[in-house]
Amino acid sequence: MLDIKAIRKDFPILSRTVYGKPLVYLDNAATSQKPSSVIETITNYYQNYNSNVHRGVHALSMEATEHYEAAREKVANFIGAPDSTCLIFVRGTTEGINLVASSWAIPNLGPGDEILLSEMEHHSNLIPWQRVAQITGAVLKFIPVTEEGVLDLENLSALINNRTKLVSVTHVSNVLGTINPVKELARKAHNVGALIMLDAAQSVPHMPVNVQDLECDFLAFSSHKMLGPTGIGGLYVRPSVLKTMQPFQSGGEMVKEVTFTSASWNDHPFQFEAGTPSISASIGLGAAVDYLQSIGMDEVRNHEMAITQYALEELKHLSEDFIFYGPNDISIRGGAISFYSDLVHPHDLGTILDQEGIAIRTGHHCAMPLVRERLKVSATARASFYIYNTESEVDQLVKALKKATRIFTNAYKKNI
Amino acid sequence: MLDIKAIRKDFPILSRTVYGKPLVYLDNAATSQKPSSVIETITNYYQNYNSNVHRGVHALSMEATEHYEAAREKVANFIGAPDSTCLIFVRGTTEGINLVASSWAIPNLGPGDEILLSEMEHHSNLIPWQRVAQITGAVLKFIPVTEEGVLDLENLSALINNRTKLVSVTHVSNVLGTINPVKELARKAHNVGALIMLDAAQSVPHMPVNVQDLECDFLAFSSHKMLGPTGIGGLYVRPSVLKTMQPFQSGGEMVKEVTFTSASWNDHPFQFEAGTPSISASIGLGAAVDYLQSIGMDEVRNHEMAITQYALEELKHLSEDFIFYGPNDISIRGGAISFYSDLVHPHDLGTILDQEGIAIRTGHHCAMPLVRERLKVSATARASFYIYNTESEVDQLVKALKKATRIFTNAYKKNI
Amino acid sequence: MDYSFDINSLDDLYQEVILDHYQRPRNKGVLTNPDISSKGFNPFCGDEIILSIKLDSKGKTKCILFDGQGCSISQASASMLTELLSNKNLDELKSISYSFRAMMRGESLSSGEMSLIEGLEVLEGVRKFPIRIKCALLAWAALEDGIEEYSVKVLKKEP
Amino acid sequence: MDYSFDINSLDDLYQEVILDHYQRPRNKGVLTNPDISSKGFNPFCGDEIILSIKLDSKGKTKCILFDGQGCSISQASASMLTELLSNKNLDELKSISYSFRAMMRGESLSSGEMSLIEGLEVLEGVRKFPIRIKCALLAWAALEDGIEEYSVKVLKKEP
Ligand SMILES: Cc1ncc(COP(=O)(O)O)c(C=O)c1O
Ligand SMILES: Cc1ncc(COP(=O)(O)O)c(C=O)c1O
Repeated sequence: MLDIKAIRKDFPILSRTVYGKPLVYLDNAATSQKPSSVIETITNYYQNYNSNVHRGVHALSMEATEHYEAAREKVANFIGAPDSTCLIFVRGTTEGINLVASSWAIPNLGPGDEILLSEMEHHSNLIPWQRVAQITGAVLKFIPVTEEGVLDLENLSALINNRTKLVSVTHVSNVLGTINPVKELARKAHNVGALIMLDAAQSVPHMPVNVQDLECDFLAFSSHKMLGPTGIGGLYVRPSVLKTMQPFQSGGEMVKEVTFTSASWNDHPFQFEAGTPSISASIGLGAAVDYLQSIGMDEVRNHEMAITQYALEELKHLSEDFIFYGPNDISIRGGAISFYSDLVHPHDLGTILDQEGIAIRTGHHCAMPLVRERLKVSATARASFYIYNTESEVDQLVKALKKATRIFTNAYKKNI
Repeated sequence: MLDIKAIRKDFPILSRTVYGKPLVYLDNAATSQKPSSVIETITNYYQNYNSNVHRGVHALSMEATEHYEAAREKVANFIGAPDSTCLIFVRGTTEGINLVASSWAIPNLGPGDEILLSEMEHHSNLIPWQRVAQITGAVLKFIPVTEEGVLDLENLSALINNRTKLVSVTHVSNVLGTINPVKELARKAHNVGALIMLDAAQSVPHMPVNVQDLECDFLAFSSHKMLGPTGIGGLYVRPSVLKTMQPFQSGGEMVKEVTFTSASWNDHPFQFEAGTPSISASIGLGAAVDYLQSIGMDEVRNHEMAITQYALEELKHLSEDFIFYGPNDISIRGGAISFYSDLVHPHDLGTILDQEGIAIRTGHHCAMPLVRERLKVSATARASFYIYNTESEVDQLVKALKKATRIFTNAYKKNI
Repeated sequence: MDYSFDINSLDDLYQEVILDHYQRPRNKGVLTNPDISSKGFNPFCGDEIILSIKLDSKGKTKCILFDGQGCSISQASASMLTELLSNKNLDELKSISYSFRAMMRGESLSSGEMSLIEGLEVLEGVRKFPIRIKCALLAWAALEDGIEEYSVKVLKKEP
Repeated sequence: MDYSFDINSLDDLYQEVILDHYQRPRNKGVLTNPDISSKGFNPFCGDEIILSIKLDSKGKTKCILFDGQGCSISQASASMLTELLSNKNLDELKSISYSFRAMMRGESLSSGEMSLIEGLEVLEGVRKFPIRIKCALLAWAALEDGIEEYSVKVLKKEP
């Protein structure tokens, strides 16, 4: 069991107030808060050994390079990568997926090839593939989502076929909370010679993830959702695939020998990291990994299962206007709960909860096709949990939602 | 006159020691140090209002968005942009140039079109154009560098001709220190209907820069070289050009409406900022701009001219083995001094100076073609100055260089 | 803004009139052959307003409908727009829209401007919730776009 | 490492023998028809070593030359390599290279290994300057690459 009280003390922001009320932060799927150890790591970098990396013979540069590469080791180890050379630092999940689209997919795909996504993808795992399809002539296919909010695998053998070159799916949905059976998808993909990419933005922060165990070829995630700084994230690429990839951005750091008219590429991962990297953020991400590992990812997952279960039960006590999305089986869902009520639009829910100090997210959650075309609403409200959230915060959420319902119900009564 | 003593107190790292000796940081062209105000701005963000931006109705998200967009305003204003919508946040100069290569050059250039660079470009302003040339069939041309280390403009009217579509040059050389006559180049480029991009990595941090004054179409720079955090930078694009550009990376934030098979683009600058941005770093860059403006960029430039002049004079007292690169006229050079001696290889100079606590850079400075093919050495040593450097630090540099010469001269005498 | 201590009254935001318009929207629907038709969309929250306007022979609004989905503020504002703008010519529509924008920016209005936007004052409370101002303006931005497009395409003049 | 207080002796790095090899390099040049030829390049500092090796009929090194440019450590190490490796077969070259690497990694060597790399001990001082270890290894990495390429291409066997 996590000692939530102790954990909360590690997060300075959790003691702030909003409109005079204690902050209840339930927008963790958008971004997580940061423990003091991460903030101090960044401060320490700037106060004591800030320098450019990889190219200096002086002490500061050596020290910065050591810390930067040590962070890469930590992050690679955290996701079970065979070694740190297959862990590329990127700005976040979005850039990771764009890198795969540019450096692997565009050079490798052609007309008639198929890319299989699911209907529950975040824009970041959809639009890059729309672009790849446009450029290469490849065709996008989608694994449907059932009423219950899980992937419909009934026609999977038709969807993953000899034309399939890439399967790219979210590991955990940021809207529905669904944990997808990605290992099964990986095996099916590999059976037809396709590769598989996982959008792990919502899994790496919240549960044990091991890229070798999952048998995936690409996996991308964002530091800011896992207690780390903004502006950094990781892209894992299976070593045998990495060797075949084209460069991404070009410039300093990613080259070996350069003449006026030609250049040869540096070893990976440096080949994919053009320009001065986000040094402080990478080192900060290393500190976030240390923090998560000191807690243990199994513990993180257990806590989130417990609080999500509790929340699902308590939220049922709301008026019947509320619809909840995603599976009920807690073993296949993460800590994000989306809901909708015709009575109080999500946006209004958001504002009313905000006045109570409660931060939730409302909107399409960058998954417009899912929300509009499958859930058939213009927006949902979403509460999402992390290690520092408590059952009492869930109670406050329920109470505030009841208040919102009251405001609109009273008006409704008057208005008829 | 700058109050250097007061300024130095603002930079915590300057009070550290290296091997027991006070740090003498002369590697500012690689990256600058950060004042407390910048470090505290980042800490304050994480401790008090960390949140994802642009999409939240809760207080933290509104607060983060306000600060993020205020930082964009500050940075846009700092470089004299007409408004903040033409200032795109990028990882740094390298990503800024890659963005222009992908979103403007590749869609617009074709076989026979010419891109004019100079022989003194950093890899970041060379390799993206080599790639553009390869993809589009455009041809790279180079403005030669004279013996003195300035651009040779003699044949400029041949080099900028009707086939020229883009001129992309460094505003200030990171190797030679040369300040290039970019306004003249801009006019010549515009006369033939070409656009001009400035690599301002070494100018924006060190002197007043006004994009409208310089009449440039694109201008890129890095936060980490101008007292700000790593992982962020700016790309200015002239509004009329911005409207014609293709998207860069794709994903969340940069879209308006999305279906499973199509997407429409958001307004600029958001269209070019896919995914969660480097929020803390952007806000930190805003604080760096505040700091520089509180000093005044004219003062910054004056201080650097004075210390560079002093250094050039003092360095002349070294043995005659030393060659110094770049113009002698201080009015056309920034605060970077490259030098070379056959007696003590730059790499050895670097190590010996490091033992004295003095940080300089050695190598090709990511300008291999210039260093190897024009200066005809495998590496140079480079000392580069900023607002916190003093004449006494220059004296220490000279003293340490003399020590290095002694070590190798004594050996030399023994060895013959 | 400092969000730590400011307390805003939800009553200012959710005034009875607004919730009434939200729950019983006036003039909701889509015209088949509108003269002016325009869509407003907020990519950050997904709110959507479709305006369709039929003009009479004198160029005055004969029928204005709105359709769409979204929060109470965006929908109520659209509903109120359709009520206020009936039987007005395009210049009047623009004046009303600009005056409404001015109010939402917090500018002080002349009594003439005030009378133009009579009834819309209830939306002023939205100003205390800066993030929601866009909601209140969504229908009006669509209106302005629609008029501009109509001016360029149909009247063939720059707006 | 903590760079705040460690003081390293430059004397360990710049030993007389090393500076002697730097300033009076042995066996410098390029063979016209080498059996083994290989280039080492450090992209971060620009140091460069070109090795060219001629083998005799028994497969032993008959002539080894190096060329290149760079710091005292990379050039001296290359110069010392050419001296030590004359009249050795490929397996011996590999053993020597591996032993030298082991020493530079700080592993303790057997007396057999020590005797293989006799004379190279002067480079051990480089270990106190971790960033310079790559300089000392540059020629040796080139050697190993060259042997591997020769094995694959000429001897047609996996190394
Ligand atoms: C002239 C010049 N251009 C481009 C760059 C690349 O900047 P960054 O590495 O921050 O992308 C640098 C600095 O390394 C530079 O000095
Ligand atoms: C499932 C999923 N994929 C991708 C992303 C994009 O991550 P980022 O914005 O950090 O690039 C997110 C978060 O916004 C997400 O939840």
